[in-house]
Amino acid sequence: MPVEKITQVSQTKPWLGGLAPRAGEPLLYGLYTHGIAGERFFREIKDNGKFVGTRCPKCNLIYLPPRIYCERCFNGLEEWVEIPNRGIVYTFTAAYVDLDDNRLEKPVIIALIRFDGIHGGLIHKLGEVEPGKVNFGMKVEAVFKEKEKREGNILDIEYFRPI
Amino acid sequence: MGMRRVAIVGAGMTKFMRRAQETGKELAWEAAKMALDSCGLTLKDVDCVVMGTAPDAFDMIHMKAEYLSDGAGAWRKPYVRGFLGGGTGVFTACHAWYHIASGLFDVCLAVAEEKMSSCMPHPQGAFFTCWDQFTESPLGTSLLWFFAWEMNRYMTIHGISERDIALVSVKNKKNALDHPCAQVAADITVDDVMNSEVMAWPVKRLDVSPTSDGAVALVYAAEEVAKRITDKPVWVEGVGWCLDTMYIGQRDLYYPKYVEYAARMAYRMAGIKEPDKEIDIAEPYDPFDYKELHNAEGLLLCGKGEAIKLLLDGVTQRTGRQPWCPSGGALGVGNAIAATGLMKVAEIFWQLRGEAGKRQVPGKPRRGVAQAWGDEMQVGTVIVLGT
Amino acid sequence: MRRVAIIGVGYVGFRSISPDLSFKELMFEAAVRAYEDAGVCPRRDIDAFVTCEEDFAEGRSIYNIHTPDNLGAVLKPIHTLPAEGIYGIIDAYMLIRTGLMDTVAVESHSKASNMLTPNYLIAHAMDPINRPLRFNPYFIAGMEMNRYLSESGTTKEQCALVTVKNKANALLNSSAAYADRISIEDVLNSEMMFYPLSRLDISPPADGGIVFVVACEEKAKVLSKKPIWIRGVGWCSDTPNLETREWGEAIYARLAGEMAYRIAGIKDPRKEIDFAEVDDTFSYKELQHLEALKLCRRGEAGFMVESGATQRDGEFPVNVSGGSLGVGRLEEATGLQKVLEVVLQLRGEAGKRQLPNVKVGLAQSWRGLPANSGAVVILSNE
Amino acid sequence: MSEKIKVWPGTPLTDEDFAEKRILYTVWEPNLKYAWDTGIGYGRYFAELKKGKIIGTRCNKCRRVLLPARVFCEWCFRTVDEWVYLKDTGTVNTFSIAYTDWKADRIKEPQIPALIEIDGSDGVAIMHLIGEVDPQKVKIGMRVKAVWKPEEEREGAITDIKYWKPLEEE
Repeated sequence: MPVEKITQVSQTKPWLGGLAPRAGEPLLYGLYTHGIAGERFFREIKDNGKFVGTRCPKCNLIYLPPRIYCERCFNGLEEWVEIPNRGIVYTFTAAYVDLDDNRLEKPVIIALIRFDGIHGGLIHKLGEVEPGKVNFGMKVEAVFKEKEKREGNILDIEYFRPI
Repeated sequence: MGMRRVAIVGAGMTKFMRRAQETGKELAWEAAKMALDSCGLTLKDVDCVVMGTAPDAFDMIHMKAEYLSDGAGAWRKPYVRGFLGGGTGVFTACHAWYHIASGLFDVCLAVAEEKMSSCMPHPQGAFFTCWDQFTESPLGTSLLWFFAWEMNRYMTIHGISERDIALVSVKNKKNALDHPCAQVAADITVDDVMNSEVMAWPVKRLDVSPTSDGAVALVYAAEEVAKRITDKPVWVEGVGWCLDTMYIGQRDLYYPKYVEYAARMAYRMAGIKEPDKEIDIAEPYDPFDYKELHNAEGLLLCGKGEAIKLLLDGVTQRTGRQPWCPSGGALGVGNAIAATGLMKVAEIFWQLRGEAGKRQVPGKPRRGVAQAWGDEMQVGTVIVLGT
Repeated sequence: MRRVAIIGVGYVGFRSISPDLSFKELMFEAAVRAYEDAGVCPRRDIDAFVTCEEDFAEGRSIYNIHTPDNLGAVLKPIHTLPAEGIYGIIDAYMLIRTGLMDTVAVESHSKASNMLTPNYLIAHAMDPINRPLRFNPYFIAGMEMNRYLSESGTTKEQCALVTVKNKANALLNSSAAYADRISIEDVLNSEMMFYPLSRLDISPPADGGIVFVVACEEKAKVLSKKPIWIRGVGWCSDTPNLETREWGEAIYARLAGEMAYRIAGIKDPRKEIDFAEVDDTFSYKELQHLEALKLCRRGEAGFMVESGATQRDGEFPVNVSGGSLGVGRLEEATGLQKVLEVVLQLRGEAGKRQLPNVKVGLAQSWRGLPANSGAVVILSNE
Repeated sequence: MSEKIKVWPGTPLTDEDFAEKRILYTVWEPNLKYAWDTGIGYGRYFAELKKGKIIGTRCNKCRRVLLPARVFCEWCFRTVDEWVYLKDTGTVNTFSIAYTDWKADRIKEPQIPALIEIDGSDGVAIMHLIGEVDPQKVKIGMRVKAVWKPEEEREGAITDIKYWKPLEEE
């Protein structure tokens, strides 16, 4: 006679867990270096408020964020190029919920900013603009945090705003 | 029916490091680029890419193969990740083999990457998320328990001493002195191992390989292509993998039956009847020193409980009749899980081509086996290479 | 090279939750059904096993620890692909073509209901440099939909029609968790989530398990009355980087499709293929994928759904099963649900939703957010 | 080729690089939470632990006891035939004396994790801890008995057994 199934809801049981073996113990977390290219990229933002990319001479592409390799031809990239902090909105969305699924009173406008002659771009939010006013190709510029407050990560850019 | 012949034609690797500055992508690129350069190929020549990388909990990136793909050279190519826990590295070598043997592709790039240092507070913490969440992890189960249990059982059944086992660590760390990528190469003594801090008896600090960041890559080619690329192709003669039940209490840990099954599968394909005689060099997986012996027995390189004798007789030294871990293994080079598995395959590749530099074993070896182990004392993955 | 066929299917689900079964029991039940369907004993007849799971989705690292027992694979070759289910079918196909294996089982399942913080799961897949922004990761779908609509001229109404169609198709699929008869207005009026993506443009999660038995020609002919042949396979990863990817076009699907068509010898997919199950994780994805797979021209998919061509009784039925929008999205098993539908249709076992006279079907999957890769398989009953 | 490479790639960092802020990095707390369905086998196993009993299942084909209890036999690949109660005594199959915890930190009192073959199961072991004993006196083959939490503190978990202590055979 085979063992039978659960036939009563009261017999079901969820077993709770997460990234620690027991409640009260420290959780696992991630510590990520920015990498060889990322280190220089964020240093330039932190120290000089500038964007830099790397150029692949073979494919004639300038990568932003910079890479130490070209994803297309796989050559190592060593030529660093300064990139102006003005770009255009390539695509965008208005997020009405946050990471915790809370409904936002005012949506956050998120965009991929691309730059003239540059391969790639930056994902960030747009500021100083109403959701209905954003369009494809809109010219925007980066607003950096004050220099003392910069920590060398993507939040050193506060947002992009229309020019 | 004859199978399509597949060769390894190029290899590359990064240093193995406690903590690398490179991102996982960058590590993968460094190894992959070097492998392609070593055989004069470019990314254009590559038809498909396979990735080997152990749990996402190390790199702390969900779906990490996706994240790593451009670094591995997968841009707009068929790309897939195979996974067998600690056995992943050698499985990746098998995975690449069947991509080509299937007839779908002619050139395949196999990349194994691990960036364990991303996992905080300690990479070892990742392991408690592996065990059964209902009956095992709630005990606060640590990775070392498993190895200690297995080592204890293995020593007790065969009457082997901790001291004798320590010689594996001494041998491998010494072999690693000649490896340019080694993380913990050292000239140490058995006493050093015995006197190192006890972590989970019988496991001591120097019985254990270190956690690592690193990447390794191999280039595979079908026979027609391989012969055009190189005069020294190294053929994949046999592959095997096998997984035992997860219920650790349901089996006896003193012998890795799953490694034996995987080895038999690979030997059958390679036509090997007497592995102890027909194999010139071996890279059994050595995350812990006793594990080299344990795995070598599973590989049928000797009888059960006899590996220790070969070690003590010097047979497994680099100059011995059948060197084990001439690379320095996980104990010496470092244990970047999947990358270490593929490093072992790369080592056999270099040794068979006579390109292992100061590590070169004498006597022109012509057949070697690499093996990895994994999961909850469950996985055996094996590859046999020959010239 | 050897021909390869699917000779057995088994599945459990698909429901929004499944508290009566542990993930192991779920896998076991699906496997038992598949082996029964194929008439094989896994301990004796199956040479290798492939499972498709992601560690963090399951909440267990090195997930393959937990797999062999549930499939009859103990002390046998079994490996895991942290990839989408169709990759598993492809791996089995390759293993059999080498001549090393004759019969391979492929498994994937979803216990999406057990994952309590799904947004964080996807956030954990993002490139670490972008994580400090703490965006809800579905923003990627919003940005992609926006760009796709603008590049292709497709409208939000056309996307809404996809949801309407798929949920209605699901009414005839007793295994679908989210069947419903709704209107375009219902979709358009549902809450705006990530402009232009509304709540009903997003497929909801579901639990379930799916197992296939795949075999070489000699075995398939002995074991199965209705082997379903794998005519072509393709898979591709485009750049994973949000910054450098194309946002308007699903290049991964185009290249995967081209590879599968080449292997299958298909020149004109729309004519030579009778129906398709394509990824519809988001409503616009179905349209984007139809274009990428050359089942219509660029910018035409919206009109295709508007004209009724992709309806069950249309000229080229798409997602007759109900797709992810109607069945529920099954994590890594999503693609296998699509293969399942193609197999059932080609066998003539699709019940009330059976399509008449179908011979060749296509199943396609996308890896899900934030990935930029996917796979295609083309099946035929002759 | 191995010998031809002069510089092998890789940029190792030290702890000082982080302490002295020579290196930039991101920290991320994943916030991944789960509620796994225990299902039939473990569901009953836990319910019985709460009552102070250890239950397994038996497969009449291979005549094995399966522990922890589960509803199908992985060896025969069939549903099991019956539930079987087992004793809360057993024999140490193997053990360790652990001085570090799961995240590799030193701990003050060593733990003695062991695989314990449960009486009545023909040698099937479960994973647990040994207590009330001098670590140096633990041996493979030692007989042990479960020490249960008081009934009101049990919650239907493997930790309802506090640990196993040496058994004085009558």
